[in-house]
Amino acid sequence: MGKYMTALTPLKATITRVRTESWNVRTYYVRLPEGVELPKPGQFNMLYVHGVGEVPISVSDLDVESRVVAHTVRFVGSVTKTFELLKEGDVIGFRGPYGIGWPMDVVTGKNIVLVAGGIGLPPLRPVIREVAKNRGMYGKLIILYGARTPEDLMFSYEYGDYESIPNTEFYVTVDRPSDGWRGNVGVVTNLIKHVDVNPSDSYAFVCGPEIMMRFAVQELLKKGFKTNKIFLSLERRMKCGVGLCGHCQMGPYFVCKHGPVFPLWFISRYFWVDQI
Amino acid sequence: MRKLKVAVYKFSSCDGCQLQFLNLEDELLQLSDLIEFALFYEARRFVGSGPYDVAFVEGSISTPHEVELIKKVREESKVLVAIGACATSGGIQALRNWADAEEYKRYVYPRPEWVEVLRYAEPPSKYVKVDYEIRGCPVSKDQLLSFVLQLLKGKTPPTLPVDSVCVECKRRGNVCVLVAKGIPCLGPVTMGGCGALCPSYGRGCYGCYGPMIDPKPDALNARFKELNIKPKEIQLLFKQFTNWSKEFRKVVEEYE
Amino acid sequence: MWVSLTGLYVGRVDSLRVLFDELRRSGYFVVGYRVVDGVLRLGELSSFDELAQGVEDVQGPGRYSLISGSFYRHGPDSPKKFLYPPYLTLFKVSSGWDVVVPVREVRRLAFFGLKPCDLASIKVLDRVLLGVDDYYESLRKNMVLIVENCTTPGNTCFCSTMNTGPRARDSFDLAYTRLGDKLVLEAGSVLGLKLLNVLEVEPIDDATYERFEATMRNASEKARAGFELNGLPEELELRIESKVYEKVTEKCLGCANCNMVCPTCFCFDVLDVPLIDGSAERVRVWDGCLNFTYGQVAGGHFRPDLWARYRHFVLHKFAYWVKQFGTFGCVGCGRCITWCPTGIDLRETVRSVLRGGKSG
Amino acid sequence: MSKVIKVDYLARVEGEGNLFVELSDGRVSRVEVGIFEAPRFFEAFLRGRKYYEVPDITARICGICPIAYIMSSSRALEKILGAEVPEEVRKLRRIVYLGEWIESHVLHILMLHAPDFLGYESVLSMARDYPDIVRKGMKLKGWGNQVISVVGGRSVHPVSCRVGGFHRIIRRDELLPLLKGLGQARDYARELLEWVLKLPMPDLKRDVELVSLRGVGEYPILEGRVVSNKGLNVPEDVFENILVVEQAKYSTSLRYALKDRGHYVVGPLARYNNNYDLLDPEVRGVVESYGYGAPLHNSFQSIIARAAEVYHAVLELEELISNYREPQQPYVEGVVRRGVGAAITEAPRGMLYHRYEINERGYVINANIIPPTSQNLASIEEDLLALSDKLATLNLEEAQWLAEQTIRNYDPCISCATHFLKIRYVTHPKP
Ligand SMILES: Cc1cc2nc3c(=O)[nH]c(=O)nc-3n(C[C@H](O)[C@H](O)[C@H](O)COP(=O)(O)OP(=O)(O)OC[C@H]3O[C@@H](n4cnc5c(N)ncnc54)[C@H](O)[C@@H]3O)c2cc1C
Ligand code: SF4
Ligand code: SF4
Ligand code: SF4
Repeated sequence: MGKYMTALTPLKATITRVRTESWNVRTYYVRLPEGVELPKPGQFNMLYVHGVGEVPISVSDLDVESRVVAHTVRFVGSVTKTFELLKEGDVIGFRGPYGIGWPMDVVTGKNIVLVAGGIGLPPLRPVIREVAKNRGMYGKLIILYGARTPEDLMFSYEYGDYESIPNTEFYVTVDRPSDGWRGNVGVVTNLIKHVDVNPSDSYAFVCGPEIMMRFAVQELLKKGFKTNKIFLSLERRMKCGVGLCGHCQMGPYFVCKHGPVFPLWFISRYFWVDQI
Repeated sequence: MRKLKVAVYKFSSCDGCQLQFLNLEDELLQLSDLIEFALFYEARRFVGSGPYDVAFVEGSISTPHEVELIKKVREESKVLVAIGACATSGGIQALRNWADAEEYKRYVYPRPEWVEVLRYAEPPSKYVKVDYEIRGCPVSKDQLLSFVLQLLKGKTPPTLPVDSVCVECKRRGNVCVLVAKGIPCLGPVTMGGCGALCPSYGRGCYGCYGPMIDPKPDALNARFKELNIKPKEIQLLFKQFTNWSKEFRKVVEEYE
Repeated sequence: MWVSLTGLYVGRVDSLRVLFDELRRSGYFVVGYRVVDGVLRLGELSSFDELAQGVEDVQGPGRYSLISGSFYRHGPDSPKKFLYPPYLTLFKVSSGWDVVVPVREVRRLAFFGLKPCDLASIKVLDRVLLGVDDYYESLRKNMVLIVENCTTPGNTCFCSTMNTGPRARDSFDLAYTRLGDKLVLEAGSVLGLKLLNVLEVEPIDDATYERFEATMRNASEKARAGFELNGLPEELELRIESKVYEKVTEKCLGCANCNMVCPTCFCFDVLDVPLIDGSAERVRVWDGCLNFTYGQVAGGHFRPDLWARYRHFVLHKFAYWVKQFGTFGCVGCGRCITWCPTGIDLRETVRSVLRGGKSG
Repeated sequence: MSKVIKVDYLARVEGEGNLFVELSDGRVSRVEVGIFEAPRFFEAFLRGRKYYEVPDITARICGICPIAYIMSSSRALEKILGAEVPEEVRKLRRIVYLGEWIESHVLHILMLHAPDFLGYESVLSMARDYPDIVRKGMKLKGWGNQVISVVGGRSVHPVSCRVGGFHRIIRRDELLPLLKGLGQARDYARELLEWVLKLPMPDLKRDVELVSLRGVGEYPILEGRVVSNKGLNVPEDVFENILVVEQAKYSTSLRYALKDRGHYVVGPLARYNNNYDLLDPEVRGVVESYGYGAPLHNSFQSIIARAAEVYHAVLELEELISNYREPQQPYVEGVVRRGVGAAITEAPRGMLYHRYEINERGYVINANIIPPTSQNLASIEEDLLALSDKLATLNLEEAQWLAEQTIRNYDPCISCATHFLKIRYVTHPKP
């Protein structure tokens, strides 16, 4: 078997646990097949469902000892909806890890502002974990998270943990509140204005729908963040994950291999162009 | 695994699409282990009562009786799948929509007053919610099978080709009949799925899968004019098995 | 970088037959142009007589026909058809999860009479696929390239602009040029030397060289697109918001024929095929950026408008590709112009965009 | 005392119809084979179409025998254009047509008809007890479909045929691979015939006029004179003139009869009886070894005629495919001119008549299509009348089944029949 076929042929991986996160989101814990390297925060894997299809899913957690990786999947389309049928013990196809993740080495000693919209939180969760684990290595951590409704919020069982990380602020907001919601209402980008950080020694990591990222970036720029201090995780259609199928191109960049995490300056020529 | 309970219904049509189930000679018996044809008049005397997991519906709705029936089918079925050109666009019957229905009755029937039909023959989606469409006149049996197998795997929506016939034509290694022979072809605006049959057999596509996703029939129409194809012939080309689809209708109307 | 091991030699046109037979004798599957149903098709030839002769292709935007003549360029097929097949099963997986990659037959292909633009397209594909696509690589390693230089480029050709023709300069095993009943030859590899050794050739003489030069110069004049490569990626990107794309796509059908005939378009889609016995296959198929689904994602679309998809095609070929692979993605073969059902002319698009102001 | 046999949905027929039989005092007093298939107005919208579109459009009358529609209409139009197709093209037409016979007949024999003889509600349940013959029959049917697909692109509404021949030359190397499956098809066709010959046959003898084409030197498919077991012998062009359309008091359906001769039957039984001598001797040998021969008079025995035709078709295909020569031209053009043309070909279900009138620019101005099922309708009802003694003795369930089976003898294709039949709506069955 040659390299290419190796690259496009999945390895078998067993689901060790399934956790329900919201009405349409679940987390699938998968033991890494042998020989597969440990993913870094911001990287993703290609998960294949037998006879159904393959989708790129970010790593939302990682247990180094047991080599179990979490993938938090929202059921939106034909492949992801079949995830709903998967249970503990089921086999899926696995390829990865792919892409360039969050620049953790660049942000040591700096403040980090995480801006997450909707399903954008899972790819940022490993960053939170990393900061919590090696708290001394980073400055202030600010987490801004927005979802459509309170029912769409993910990982609410661990918000307490986020808040208890020293030197950390955590804000949640929803676009549309439901009965009993006491928190913030409005889009997540509104929160950026109120954040108290010095942009010159801070970095922002943004992940969410492309529209939300545009607004977030505008706010961050207004706030004084420079384009080399804003990092975005992009999302495009993907069929291979290794820069061959072409679908994920954003201008000249293959999101799968040049990204998915990009510094803003690097993509800014294309980022604002309509339907690029 | 519980068998999928399936009903196959026919409305105004030629039977060709439901026949494709029976044309699955190599798979039919295995398939009947996976799904139960609870209602399939063409194949069985036995009729299992609803509700059904999936109803496959062939044909257009062209009589008041059929309107009642399609509503009942909708109520009884969790998933309703329109199969074929008739059930997705009105099909060949819709040709009568362009004319005076009363005159048609008089032409064909000695006792036209006994014939009760609706003014328009239209797809079921005109009357009820249709969950999925499988195109073609007729549907391809491979697509039908693949659709069912995908459903069984829980894949919703099951994937079917939606891009142009041209893509399949080129993948198949055909020479473009429009460019090389000047034969008018609807391939560039027609949804793939057939494997570009017509061009493979040396003729232009007659659009039996109906408009593709985001089609540009106006641009093709303009090209046909440039190539000096007679207006009437352009019209007839768009006015075939999927004449009542919104996008093709627009071109036909231009020449009415 | 020009690579010629021998410089120019002269032989006779009928030695092409000898060359063909020699390739067959050495166990190559010889692929060349033959006339099928009034069109030049690239296919396997079992004898030299099957090779197209006495015809000329007349190409124009959205038009193609064959007439009798003495020189032809190409048809809709390109080497891509062989090296990067339209359908390729990636793997099969049984109901019990055994994943099997099909064994693929690797044939020793000899492309005979390929034109310089198509040679260039292989060089482009090399940049994209060598080192990643092992099937491509194994075919490529076992392949012979006999190139015929273009003495008369066609109406949709613009290889001189793209620097890919009408004379091949490197990466061939053997290149030849027809000059009446004379044949001008040069070898670009050791294998080419061996092949040349089978033919009876002499070093080129003054007169023949003059004729050769004049012919190639004329040919080169004919195959210009009306723009220059220098600074092209930058100039185009600066006009990324040009309205020309919208204007041009009024005629565009979004049928993706251009992608399919382009010898360098490599994008693929993957089909998941479940089978009745519970197993499944994953099949790689050609895809293209003009297809609507290309930029579609669950709950959204990156290029819902056709002009944006067309713009991506143009910019990928002339700007992005350079950044991605260090070469242009277009080789100037003109296929996308000829085989576009409405005859949209890529050259004209590029010229119009360049003519427009930088603010769009 | 009266009893009513009512079948709201006739199953295992192509298209949708219903049946109403009323018995009073042990006699059948009323029989109606109704059709609630919607009217489809083909003849009406054919007007104003270009002549070359007609085969593709009329194919859509019936998904089960599209080739028949394509061939009848093409031939009728070729007469007007003066286009005489060369022998190679005619042979190729025979090839696809025989493919359709196999596909349609095996479908009917195994999936629609045989379950009746053995008391199964469908082939799916029959397959549990008769897995072998069902499997083989499916393969055979599949081979027939493959023949159509190779020539036509697909088996339902093939795309390659046109007025004057085919859109492109079908190459010999495309056809030859069919021979790979031929040995198996031959064995299975023979086994199917033998299996059918062993089926228990309900008794139903009626003296009816059986009308079909008569072949010249070959079993009739594409052309021939119209003949019957009672001495009818006319050319196809005048067939329509000797027909009368009648309307029975108790039924609103149109039915056809022969002028001064009465009701008649078309279909495999008629074809078989009128052309028994033209069947492959091998086929006759098998039939005769089971004590059958010709003529057959029991309409239940139409299943034998069908199986015999299937075996014949496979044998003839072997010869036609092996000896196939590519035509010089895929089709002949003819001259577009004003005129009228009529033609009959033998659809699997029987004679299919088409007549067209076109104007000088090639547009259709009149069309008339007489499909086989409509010609048989009167006879179907008469068969039911003839069975009345038997029906009266059976319980309702059994009577219903027998009555349905009697209808299925004719392999009625209601989709074909509807476009001229009076539509009679019955109250739809409540679930
Ligand atoms: C780098 C990356 C990381 C991602 N991480 C996550 C994650 O952690 N959790 C999560 O729920 N989702 C994630 N997504 C999005 C997820 O991949 C899509 O929701 C998913 O592919 C949709 O597939 P589908 O078959 O359900 O939808 P359909 O719309 O039916 O899509 C059909 C096919 O199109 C492609 N496709 C469609 N939408 C997308 C998309 N948004 N991105 C890429 N390919 C797409 C896929 O190949 C898919 O198989 C990520 C996407 C990318 C690119
Ligand atoms: S090419 Fe067009 S008309 Fe022909 S079968 Fe395909 S979709 Fe139908
Ligand atoms: S873009 Fe057009 S001209 Fe350029 S290589 Fe592709 S097909 Fe040829
Ligand atoms: S992106 Fe478009 S132009 Fe580029 S290789 Fe893919 S299909 Fe071709």
